[in-house]
Amino acid sequence: MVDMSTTLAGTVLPNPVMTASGCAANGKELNRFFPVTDLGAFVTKTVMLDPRSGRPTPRMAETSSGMLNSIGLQGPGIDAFVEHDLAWLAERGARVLVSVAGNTAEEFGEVVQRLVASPAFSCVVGVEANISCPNVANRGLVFACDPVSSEQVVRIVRTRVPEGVPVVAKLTPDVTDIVAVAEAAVRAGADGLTMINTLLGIVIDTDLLRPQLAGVTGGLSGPAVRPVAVRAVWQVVAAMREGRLPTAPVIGVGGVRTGRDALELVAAGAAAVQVGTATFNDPSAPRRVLAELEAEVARHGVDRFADLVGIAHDRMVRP
Amino acid sequence: MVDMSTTLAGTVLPNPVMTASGCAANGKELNRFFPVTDLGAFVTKTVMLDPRSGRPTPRMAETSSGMLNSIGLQGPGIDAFVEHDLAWLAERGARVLVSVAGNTAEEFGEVVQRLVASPAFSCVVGVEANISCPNVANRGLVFACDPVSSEQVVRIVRTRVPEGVPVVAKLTPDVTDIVAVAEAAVRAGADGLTMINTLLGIVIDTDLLRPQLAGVTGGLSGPAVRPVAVRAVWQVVAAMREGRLPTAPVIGVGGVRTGRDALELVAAGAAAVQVGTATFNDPSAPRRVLAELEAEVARHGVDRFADLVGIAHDRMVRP
Amino acid sequence: MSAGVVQTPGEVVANRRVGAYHHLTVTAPGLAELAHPGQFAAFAVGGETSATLLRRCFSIHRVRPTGTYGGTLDVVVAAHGPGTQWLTGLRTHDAVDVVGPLGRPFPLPADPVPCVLVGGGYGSAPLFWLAEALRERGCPVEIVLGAASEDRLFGVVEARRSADRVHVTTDDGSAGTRGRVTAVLGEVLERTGAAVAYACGPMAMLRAVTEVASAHGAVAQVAVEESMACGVGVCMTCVMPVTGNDGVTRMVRSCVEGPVFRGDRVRWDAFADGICRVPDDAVGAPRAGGH
Amino acid sequence: MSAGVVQTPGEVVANRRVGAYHHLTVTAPGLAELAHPGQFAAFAVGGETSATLLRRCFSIHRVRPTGTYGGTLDVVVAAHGPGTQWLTGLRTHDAVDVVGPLGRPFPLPADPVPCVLVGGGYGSAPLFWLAEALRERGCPVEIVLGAASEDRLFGVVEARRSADRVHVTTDDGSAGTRGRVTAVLGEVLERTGAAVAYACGPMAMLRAVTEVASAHGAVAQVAVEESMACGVGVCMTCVMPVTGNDGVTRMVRSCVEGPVFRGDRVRWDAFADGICRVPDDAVGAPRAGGH
Ligand SMILES: Cc1cc2nc3c(=O)[nH]c(=O)nc-3n(C[C@H](O)[C@H](O)[C@H](O)COP(=O)(O)OP(=O)(O)OC[C@H]3O[C@@H](n4cnc5c(N)ncnc54)[C@H](O)[C@@H]3O)c2cc1C
Ligand SMILES: Cc1cc2nc3c(=O)[nH]c(=O)nc-3n(C[C@H](O)[C@H](O)[C@H](O)COP(=O)(O)OP(=O)(O)OC[C@H]3O[C@@H](n4cnc5c(N)ncnc54)[C@H](O)[C@@H]3O)c2cc1C
Ligand SMILES: Cc1cc2nc3c(=O)[nH]c(=O)nc-3n(C[C@H](O)[C@H](O)[C@H](O)COP(=O)(O)O)c2cc1C
Ligand SMILES: Cc1cc2nc3c(=O)[nH]c(=O)nc-3n(C[C@H](O)[C@H](O)[C@H](O)COP(=O)(O)O)c2cc1C
Ligand code: FES
Ligand code: FES
Repeated sequence: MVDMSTTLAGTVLPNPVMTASGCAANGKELNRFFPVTDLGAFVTKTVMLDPRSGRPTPRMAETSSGMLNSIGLQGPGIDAFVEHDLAWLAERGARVLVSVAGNTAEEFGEVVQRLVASPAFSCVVGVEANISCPNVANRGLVFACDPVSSEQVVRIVRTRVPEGVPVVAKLTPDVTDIVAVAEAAVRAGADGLTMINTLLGIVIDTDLLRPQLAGVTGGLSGPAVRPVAVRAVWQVVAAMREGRLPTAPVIGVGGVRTGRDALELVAAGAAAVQVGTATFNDPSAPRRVLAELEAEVARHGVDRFADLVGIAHDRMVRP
Repeated sequence: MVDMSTTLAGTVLPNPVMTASGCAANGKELNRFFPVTDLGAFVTKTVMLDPRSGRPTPRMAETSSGMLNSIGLQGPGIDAFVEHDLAWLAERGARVLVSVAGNTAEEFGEVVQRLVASPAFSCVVGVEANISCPNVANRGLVFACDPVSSEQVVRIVRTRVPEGVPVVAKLTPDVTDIVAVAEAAVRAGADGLTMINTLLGIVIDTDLLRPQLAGVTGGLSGPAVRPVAVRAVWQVVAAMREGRLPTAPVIGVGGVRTGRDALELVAAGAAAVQVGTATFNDPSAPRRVLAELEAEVARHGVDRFADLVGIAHDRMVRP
Repeated sequence: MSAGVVQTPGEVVANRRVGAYHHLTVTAPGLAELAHPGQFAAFAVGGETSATLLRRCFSIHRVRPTGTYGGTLDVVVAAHGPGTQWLTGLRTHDAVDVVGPLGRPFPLPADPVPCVLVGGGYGSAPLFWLAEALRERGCPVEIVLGAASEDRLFGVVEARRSADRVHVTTDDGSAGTRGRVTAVLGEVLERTGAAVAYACGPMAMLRAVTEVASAHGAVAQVAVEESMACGVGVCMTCVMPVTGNDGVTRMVRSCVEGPVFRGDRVRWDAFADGICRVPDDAVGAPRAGGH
Repeated sequence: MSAGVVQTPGEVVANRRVGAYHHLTVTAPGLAELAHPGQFAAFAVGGETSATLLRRCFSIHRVRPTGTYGGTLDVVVAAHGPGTQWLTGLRTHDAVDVVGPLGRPFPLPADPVPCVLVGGGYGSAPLFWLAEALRERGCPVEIVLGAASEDRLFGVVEARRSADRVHVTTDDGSAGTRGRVTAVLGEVLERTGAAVAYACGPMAMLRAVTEVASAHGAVAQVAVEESMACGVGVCMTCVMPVTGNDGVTRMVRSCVEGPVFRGDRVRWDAFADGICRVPDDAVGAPRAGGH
């Protein structure tokens, strides 16, 4: 028997596989395919302060081994979320990583405050600050594109979340230097980092000769982006190992479809892994990836999943 | 009959399809599959001052709908290049876009100087400055990751290339703001821009639990990255249309496998298109894409290829 | 949400060309028992090395809960892009993963009221099964089938078996009345005194059917076809503006709250130029100056 | 570079299991006429919706320039990753695009000197054809076939037909002599007085064959198997350090300058830990302090 447990900034999870925010709704739908409590944690769709209708449609375009989405953070708002969605997850006994966002740093704080105040907060094993969303106060520039904005958000969120409950910052790969943003987040108090959010992309409808998405740009996800996710995790973990920034656990996400894909992120340094777009291909994907990852760990002859975290840094052949 | 000609900063090419640097060697190999003179231009493998052995192997990893490469700019050096490769292309009557690079801005200038001095220079329809390579003088940071370094290189190259021969700068998508880099290049005298070079990625070998490439990181290319290429072209062309930077022709590259893929880049604003990784799947790909693109132009009922360049900006539905 | 759904590694039992379409029969043990007319199934496409990650959704044409293959599912597929081309190219014994049944079925009337069923192109696929269910409840059923041309009509013969009367229209007049389904629908609703008009087909047709039905005092129940990435309710790509019982418009997921909606609840005014905008009065709509 | 090559939409004529391998025959009109032993062919894999973009390369086992199918090509495939799994799963009449012949063939001796051919695993695939070509020139030929176990030997029967004598080794002793090919090679070279040892198989074997051959005064001609993205010379992924006639080591493309190299020209010292480094004395090698 392999010990699949993993520790995220003090919080022990029975296993390292999670859903990815926005790719699993808030649990009820996937629970028809497998018990969502089987997962290390369930990551909720990013919730904001007020209800949001999201963007016009078409909101998606299929791409080679991936897709573009432009949902526009549609959601019920934090109050309805805690009352209905979080309560449902809590009832079932799920471990929940709640993804939050705001149009401004202050709004992030407000969302977190209401979350923490909710009766269902007990099921929350962490808060994921989705800083890969536009900052209205800064010409709509994505928070995570700028170390200073990233720092501001993380600081507020960290202040409002009770100690002992980890705060992780979710980064975008669309930056020149992801280590700099990671550093800003960690120095501002992030207990961990989730990498990566989607890459900005466009698909042109070659019949209509115009962008396929009503919102023009969308986020690219799926196996197509996996090498970028592995690289982001690798770079940040390498910098931590070299002492260039404080050590913090990394949650890997991007293009995971199989247990081997998950293992790539793990070997690059991820202590946990999220399964996103693959769920659209296979609604059982998060559960299946967990089983496959467990088999991979066993195949490599180690007893504990934790022994494989970051192992590629040690095994790398230095030229 | 469709008029497929395109104009790049004054230079008229019979059609807009090119090879992509590093994906077609220097012509002899592909000429076994189709006459390389059929193409609008032949883009050569990036050449540097001295001969270079490139990186250790493995140098490649297949990824979902793409691949990673870490060739390390292996090549014969500019002198052998002009004597053998460029001469061969000139003899055949190919129109050649020569891709150059240097370890420093000054080295770019030296390479260009020797190129211009060569007897085969007559076949050169443009110089592509591959600024998506490491700048030894700046801690190995890729030139195109920094507007200032980009400007320096383009300025030197532009000075040394005779007037009337366009200089295009090839940009990396691995930046927070590609429009800023594009602007720096154009203001420094670039007559055009090629977008995109590869995205930085890593693949882990899940048997050996270490990076699959000997050089650890590699460049991600192929259909997987096409939405990122289309987005980069769109953003820069949109900024030009809004007058935020001077107008200059854009050459689109990234994930083109079919005429429809090429049309995506064209509709987003590319006046020419390069075919890279798809050539590994189908050595006739550049020629086939030309035929398919021609059929697409005809299908859309326009007489001139040029009428489709950037059309998606006009057809876009504004919400 | 509690409705049963299965994910099953199906096997192709038959793939027959029918006019412009392919009629696929695949094994789907467990699925047949759960399905109702109007629901759909989502097929994975392209096999293990596929670059096409998203499932393709198809109305359930028929189910057979038992038999030689222990439960099968029929769908009618129009070859269009890479996914449907792959599906229509399948051969007997090929494997294809299926998830279903998905979405809400056509609601059946409590009383034996007359019903009119309208199908556009392959949109007729789920109607014959629906017609049988309605007739079992004693509802008189007439069917209107429309398409661009004769080869794009699906199931005229089957329609005659499962309905009291069948009307055919084609845009080019190659079969039946020349014109759209609405060319005959008003007369049929009028004559039958139909209480419900069920429709499945292109959005423009559903909108027109809704208008004609409303004008004749019938309720329209329309099965919509929005672009779907997951089909199971987790991605939010398939939303459209629909007004609830409370009179409030929300962007709802057509894969779980649909695909069947009451026609008069759909905010047709939001659809134009191939785009569906968020109505200003929808819950959470962007306010002036951004969200 | 002037050597002929074709790209042809092949069709599977046969796919037979042979021990641990699959023996594939595909139509390849035009290719057969151009091919020589030691060359290889590159197969596209996964069909139109494939996420596996790169071709897979295989030694040409045999060609038949004419016949019912107007030219066919045989390869022997070990199912390994997604591409070879797809290929070994092909059925008769399935389509598969082929490019070939690629690379340089085994050079044949001008005189009728004795030759020894060494194949490791599926590496024996190109040898029988080579043996026949050698015997046509009057060269006495012996073949050594080695593999991990009996099921991974390929072509023992065929070897007996095409060579004067055949030696078999397996690591586990399940067939022939227990051990590596080098366990018998020295004796064979000695006895036959072979001038050339041709070899195809894993890199470690090629290195060992080169050493044994050198020790016995024979020239080794080895067909290497480097990871290849294009197979046609345009990507520079398949390079390895080889010393030229001028004594200078260069990183050369094994797809166009190989796959057959003189064993004593290959810089085996650069290969370790599954990585091939650039020797310091290679042309353009990184200087201390970076390039
Ligand atoms: C509830 C429902 C029932 C349907 N029933 C049928 C049916 O019975 N017969 C039939 O032929 N078609 C039906 N469709 C449409 C069918 O799903 C699409 O034609 C098909 O998905 C297109 O796939 P493609 O590979 O050909 O095209 P692509 O353009 O390559 O598809 C790319 C992506 O867009 C999605 N997509 C594209 N068009 C549509 C569309 N019209 N609806 C939903 N998703 C789309 C695909 O699922 C895929 O994810 C139905 C769609 C829905 C939503
Ligand atoms: C000249 C030559 C001759 C060969 N002859 C044979 C043969 O006769 N029979 C046989 O079974 N195999 C042969 N191989 C090896 C065969 O090409 C690989 O096993 C195959 O490409 C692996 O594909 P995959 O999908 O199973 O693995 P994957 O690991 O998925 O392949 C991923 C990518 O790496 C490349 N790759 C992986 N392994 C190799 C390898 N060993 N050599 C070259 N490229 C590789 C693939 O081409 C592909 O681009 C030969 C290789 C070369 C270069
Ligand atoms: C349809 C869709 C919606 C998403 N919504 C969110 C979201 O609300 N918040 C967030 O942090 N990430 C969101 N993401 C990004 C994913 O969580 C994930 O970071 C990304 O898709 C890469 O992982 P994948 O390749 O496994 O999908 C969304 C992705 C998709 C495809
Ligand atoms: C094997 C390989 C080698 C490459 N070498 C170069 C190079 O020398 N110079 C350069 O500017 N780009 C190089 N590129 C990048 C391509 O020119 C192109 O920008 C990129 O691959 C995206 O296009 P694609 O998806 O069509 O391949 C290389 C790409 C590959 C795959
Ligand atoms: S298709 Fe994913 S939520 Fe409806
Ligand atoms: S495999 Fe591309 S150059 Fe040899």
